[in-house]
Amino acid sequence: AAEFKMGLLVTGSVAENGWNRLAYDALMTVKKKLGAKVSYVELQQDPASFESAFRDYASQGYQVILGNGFEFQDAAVTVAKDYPDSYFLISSSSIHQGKVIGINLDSSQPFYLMGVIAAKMGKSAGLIGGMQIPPISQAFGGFRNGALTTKPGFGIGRVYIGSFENEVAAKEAAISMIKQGVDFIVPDADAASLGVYLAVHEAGPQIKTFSVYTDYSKVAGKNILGTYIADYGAGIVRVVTGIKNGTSIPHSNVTFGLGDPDVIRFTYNDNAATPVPQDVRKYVDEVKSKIIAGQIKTMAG
Amino acid sequence: MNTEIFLKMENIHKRFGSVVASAGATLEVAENEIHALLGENGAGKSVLMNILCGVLAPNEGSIVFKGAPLKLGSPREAIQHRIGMVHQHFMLVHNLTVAENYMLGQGSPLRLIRDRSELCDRIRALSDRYGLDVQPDALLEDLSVGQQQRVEILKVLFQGIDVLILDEPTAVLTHQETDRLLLLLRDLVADGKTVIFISHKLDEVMRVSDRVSIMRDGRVVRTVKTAETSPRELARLMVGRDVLMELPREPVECGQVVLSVTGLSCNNELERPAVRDVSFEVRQKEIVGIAGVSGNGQSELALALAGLLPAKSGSIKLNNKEVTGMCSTAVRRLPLAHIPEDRHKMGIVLSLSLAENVILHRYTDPPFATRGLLRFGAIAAHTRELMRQFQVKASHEDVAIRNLSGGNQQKLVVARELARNPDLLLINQLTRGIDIGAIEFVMQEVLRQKVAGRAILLISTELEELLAVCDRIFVMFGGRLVGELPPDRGRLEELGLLMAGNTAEAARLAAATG
Amino acid sequence: MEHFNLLVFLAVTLAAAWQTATPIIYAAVGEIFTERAGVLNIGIEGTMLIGAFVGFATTDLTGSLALGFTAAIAAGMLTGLLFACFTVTIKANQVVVGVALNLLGLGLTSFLFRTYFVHTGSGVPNMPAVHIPILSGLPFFGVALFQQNIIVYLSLAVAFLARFVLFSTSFGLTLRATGDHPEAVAITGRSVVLYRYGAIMIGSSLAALGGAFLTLADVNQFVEGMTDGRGFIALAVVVFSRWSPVGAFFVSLIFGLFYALQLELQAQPSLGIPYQALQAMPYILTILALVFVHNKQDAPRTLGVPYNKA
Amino acid sequence: MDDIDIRPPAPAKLYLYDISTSIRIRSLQRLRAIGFPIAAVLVALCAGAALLAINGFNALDVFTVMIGGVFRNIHSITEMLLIATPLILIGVGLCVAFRCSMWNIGAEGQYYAGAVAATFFGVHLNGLPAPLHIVLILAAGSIAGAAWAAIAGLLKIYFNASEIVTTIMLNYIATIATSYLVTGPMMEAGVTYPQSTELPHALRLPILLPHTRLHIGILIAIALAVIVQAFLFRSSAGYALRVVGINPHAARYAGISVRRSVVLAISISGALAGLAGAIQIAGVDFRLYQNISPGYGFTGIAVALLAYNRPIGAIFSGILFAVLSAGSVLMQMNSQVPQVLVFVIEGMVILSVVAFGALGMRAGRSAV
Ligand SMILES: Nc1ncnc2c1ncn2[C@@H]1O[C@H](COP(=O)(O)OP(=O)(O)OP(=O)(O)O)[C@@H](O)[C@H]1O
Ligand SMILES: Nc1ncnc2c1ncn2[C@@H]1O[C@H](COP(=O)(O)OP(=O)(O)OP(=O)(O)O)[C@@H](O)[C@H]1O
Ligand SMILES: [Mg+2]
Ligand SMILES: [Mg+2]
Repeated sequence: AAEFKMGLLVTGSVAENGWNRLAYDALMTVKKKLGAKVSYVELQQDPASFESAFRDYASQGYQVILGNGFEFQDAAVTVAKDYPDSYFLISSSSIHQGKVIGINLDSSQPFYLMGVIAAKMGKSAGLIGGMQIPPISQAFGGFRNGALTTKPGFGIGRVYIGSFENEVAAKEAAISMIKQGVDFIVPDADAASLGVYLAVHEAGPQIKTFSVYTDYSKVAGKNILGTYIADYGAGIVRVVTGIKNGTSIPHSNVTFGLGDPDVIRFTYNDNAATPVPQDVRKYVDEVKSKIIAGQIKTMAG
Repeated sequence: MNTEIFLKMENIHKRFGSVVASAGATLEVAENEIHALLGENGAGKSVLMNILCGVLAPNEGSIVFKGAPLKLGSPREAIQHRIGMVHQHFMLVHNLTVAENYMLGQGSPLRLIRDRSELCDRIRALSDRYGLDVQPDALLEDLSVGQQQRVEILKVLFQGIDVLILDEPTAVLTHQETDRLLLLLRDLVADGKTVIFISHKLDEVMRVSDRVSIMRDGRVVRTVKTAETSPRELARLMVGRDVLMELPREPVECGQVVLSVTGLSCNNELERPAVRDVSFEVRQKEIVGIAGVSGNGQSELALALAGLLPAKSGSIKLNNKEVTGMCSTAVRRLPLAHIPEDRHKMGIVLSLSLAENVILHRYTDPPFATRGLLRFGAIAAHTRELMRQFQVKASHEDVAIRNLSGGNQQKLVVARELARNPDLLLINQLTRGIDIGAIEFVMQEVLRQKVAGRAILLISTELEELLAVCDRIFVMFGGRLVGELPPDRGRLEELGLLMAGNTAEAARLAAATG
Repeated sequence: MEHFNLLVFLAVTLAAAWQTATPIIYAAVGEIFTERAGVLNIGIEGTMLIGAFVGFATTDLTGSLALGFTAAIAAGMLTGLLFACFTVTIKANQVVVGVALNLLGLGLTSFLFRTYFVHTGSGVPNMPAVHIPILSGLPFFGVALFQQNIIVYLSLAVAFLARFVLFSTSFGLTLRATGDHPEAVAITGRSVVLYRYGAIMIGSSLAALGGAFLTLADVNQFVEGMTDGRGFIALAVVVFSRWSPVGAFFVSLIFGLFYALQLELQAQPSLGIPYQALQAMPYILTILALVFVHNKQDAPRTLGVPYNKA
Repeated sequence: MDDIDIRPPAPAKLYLYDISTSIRIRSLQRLRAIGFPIAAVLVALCAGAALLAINGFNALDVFTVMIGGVFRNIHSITEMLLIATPLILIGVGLCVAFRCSMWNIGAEGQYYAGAVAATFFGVHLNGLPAPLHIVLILAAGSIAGAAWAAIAGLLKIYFNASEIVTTIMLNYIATIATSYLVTGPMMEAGVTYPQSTELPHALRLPILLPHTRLHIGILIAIALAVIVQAFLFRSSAGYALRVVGINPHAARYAGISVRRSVVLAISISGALAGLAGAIQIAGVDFRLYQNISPGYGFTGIAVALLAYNRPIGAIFSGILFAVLSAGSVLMQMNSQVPQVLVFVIEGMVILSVVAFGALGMRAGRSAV
């Protein structure tokens, strides 16, 4: 049989912690687990170049190409017509059109849990986003819903720094929120998130946060109450294995949520200065099972 | 006077590329005298003095100073030998104070300049001693030109020099300031210093100097004792080159008035009055000259007439139509051609081709442009025609004009402007920097234009040029027209005196001869 | 309670402003040296990136912040040397060389970062804040102004030191004269070329230091293109401050203030201003600054003009 | 006066510039026009190769992959031409600004302005016949780009604000404004992606080669390069711009309005950058995103400089940079060399262009 090959397109650099890193790690997991030949390319923020990059991989016989971001979907749909043998996976896209399949991490679910915890334990919360794009506004929506369901009127501030790279701005935003009395701060800003953890760490253990997507406990171990780890690799491996073996081809777009514990995990950090108390944990567990059961719509409203 | 030679520059040669600025000049200066240096523009006075103060190195020649040969590598070394110079263009930094200007380049770079009070005191003391009225804390840019001049002089004195060289120090001064300066020079000599003084103004030279050397074409042609000469003789020595081309001149009747200027005043770029209440007329078939030493407002007058400098008051009429206050874009449409003073700055665009330079004013006019597009055929044909008529030596009309010699550049400018068929031809420095063959040629061409019916205003610092072609000559001094003369070679001295601002002496002379 | 909030708000904003302004202060003070000597270096954006990267890489390798800063400054000097070669010796157009330098800075740092740091993803140790005794204990403003890291404090010192060097030493005097009337400097026997080289290298090394501040003292990571226009804002700061280092310090602070303010304002959801409008504020302010300070008088007279020896 | 030395008039100088020198000058000019850019690119590529080698890559392999990949088939060539299109347009526009000594660093922002206007008129205007509508879109893009650039021109002539700083600030403002528009007023209805509604199919630029994306934009770019070349060197207005750029004193003397020329020059360059943005929307992207340019506006500067500010030369330098840019993606796919290397090569190209220019000026003092 022909060698199994998977390609990855990202905009920006995989060197920085965050969104592209997640996809890069997933690619490496596929390489390790499935023995695939893999390649990736860091494109510039230029929609015009997406189509030719897809085409370059597809024409070289890559069976699976992952475009890391909704902005890749248009180009994938166009190229898919010419290359019926390749699958095009698109991160955070609701698309399902032939072999173009959207893959989503439903971050609003873990963020909903964080919102619940924040509302139970804190005075007010601040959210710091990179840019106003769907995965981020959905996650923030989940947080808001979780917090407000638990404690109506709970104060939540939101800042977009306008970049996924500007750690300095993220840090400034966090500091200014802290000084204004916010005691829970959660970032979703890719590489720039680091700035938030630095600010939280410098501010002291009374400020609380959650580690999002990757483990930041090395930076702010005392402040992080819980960690939301997204093992995108596990999810991708699952989908790609299905495609490779022809066993399970997704027939709609794929969304990973709390119901996929191999992909999305939310764990507590017991080394925090003020760990989440047991009664809260119990309540959160209940909420979690309701989310998995579909009784709570984290994104509603 | 000492028998030992105090200062002697011998057989000095200095070349800049193909330009010979100094061609074996020999100058002897005695101790404790005021030695004046006279000569036309470009005679090589500044270059010779720059060599003496270490700014330029000569290609050949030697200097003997106080009995020993002097080799200078830099102005600093000259200062160490107690020779200092006040340059024609001030070497002062405008955003520093006087004291800071004096400190410039002195001592180690690491030195602090915090404690200035001692320095300021010394400056004040020296200033008081010569009555210079220099305030050490004043910012240079707040000072008038006259004040800056004194600052420059004091700066050199402050460095403790024995030989003071002044390059046209009075060119920018008012009468009163000039008087003060001349008194100062005498004071300095009384203090045991030696002064070399470059000037174009004869009366100053007569009043202040002990001896005078006259330079021409890079050589010193004569040194005389001031007491044994007269302004008339000096004027003759300066301008009396008898290599004149007698251009054939048929007498022609003047036509109607083309240009009429009344009460025109305007400021220069630094917003200082430059042209004061100037009135004159130029008629068809007439060449009116304006003579004067540069810096007396001629440049500003030309710019104002060409619409490139706003008039402060007065009026300019062209063909009886008021043109004062027109912007330069509108002036382009007037029947006026202008040969500017500085061809590199204004008259040509060095990196464009000859052909492109020829259409500088007429780039939108037929036949050179139709419907907004340039017609290269017509332009090239026209350029070639001009090149042929004016014997412009260039291989092709498409080469960049930068590749031409200055004379050929000027010929092209003249050709271009004449070809515009203007009613009024405004010329500022017709022959500057061009060789004799070219001079003769363009002058003849200007005469032909006159016969053809144009009104011509010729501004020049070269008397020869004016005498050769003009019908009437005005002399400009200090922004005013101070006299009008016929182009009579017999009245050369009078002309020289007027140019030097010596109106009284000139009037006496006029009365005597007239 | 109201008062309390307002004071906290002020103090916090001020602290953030200073922190944000710091790299701009270094770059602007450096550029003042360069421009005072008659050279316009628009390549400081690229130079800052080089400083940020070299500082980061060195500290990542050696673990030493001091070495990181030293290497960044050295890299800045080398960059300045390159710029000076082209603009002073070859006498090339300063704007064009500056554009090239910005491209090189962005390209080189991104290239090397992707080549060598793609698999590490780790940060470097961060510079600790220094709490100034007594003062840091002051209510409100103690936290704001006296609990910053050393590089932030140094920015004030550098501004005053620059003023001292420029206006109180013979070196500074000659440097300023070089930008105004190079011939006047040349006749005193000092080398205009040498002074311009020196001024450019001082400017570039300060810009690089400002860049290194971003990676070593603000956040502990290098991010491609992380200077994000700070170098260009510094250029405007120089004009606005009328080429005065201490002025540049305060003008930068105003920029920092606006920057901090836009983040503060975003966090107030009730305002309903699109966050992009707030983000654009510093850039609009820069343009306004140039409009309001439009007199050419203060600019060094030979700014941008190559010096030709007679 | 017998003691005045009277010398005969010096003979008229013999001029050096005869026919043979003319040939020499012209061949020197030709050498400079073609030889210098080629040499500059070679120097820059060598520097890139050195950088690769130092960092452990096989430079020869990398360049083979890069160049070979771009020209491996008709498809890859058309993809390269798609990148060349905006580069040529922007480069051609910058030739005009630079010829007039306006340092427009803001083509990036003007490109965004053009793209926004094009999208707006493409999406929100209905009922026009398609060809007319397309023309309108492109015109809107050009006008928006010109207007965005004119801001800097006007600030320059009225407030003496450095166009270098203002154009850069306008870049930031344009990208931030675009980000606002696609997340707010211009966001596609019904979905949550920060992108605008898609342009109707009828409004897409006609395709040149079936089964490729190559649209008529490249022809527009080439045609405009020729037109702008003619404008600069064959029209009265272009002549006036060049005179202003070389010698503003002479321009004033010639009765050319320096202020008007300055604004005109930067507006033309803005119009072309805006047109590039509009063509990109109508030809490739079909909708607006937050980020639509990989720095075309900055690469365009290198395109213009490498062409020594000659619009027709910009066709070739635009293609060269497109090859580098397209090749750099292949280079990363196949050799895992970070594609940002292109920026390094661009910077090196500019520096060597400058160095060769200076050397040329010294070798023979004729026009560049
Ligand atoms: N740096 C230079 N490069 C080239 N030519 C020069 C230079 N300096 C002077 N010259 C030329 O040398 C000649 C003598 O110039 P110089 O300045 O000595 O004249 P001058 O007698 O001082 O005239 P003026 O009365 O106008 O000041 C002139 O032809 C001038 O153009
Ligand atoms: N600023 C300049 N830029 C470029 N070339 C110049 C410049 N100034 C002079 N040249 C050229 O340098 C060469 C030598 O100049 P030179 O001064 O000998 O000519 P010139 O004395 O003005 O001409 P002529 O022979 O008519 O006296 C000429 O080709 C001249 O055109
Ligand atoms: Mg002189
Ligand atoms: Mg000559």
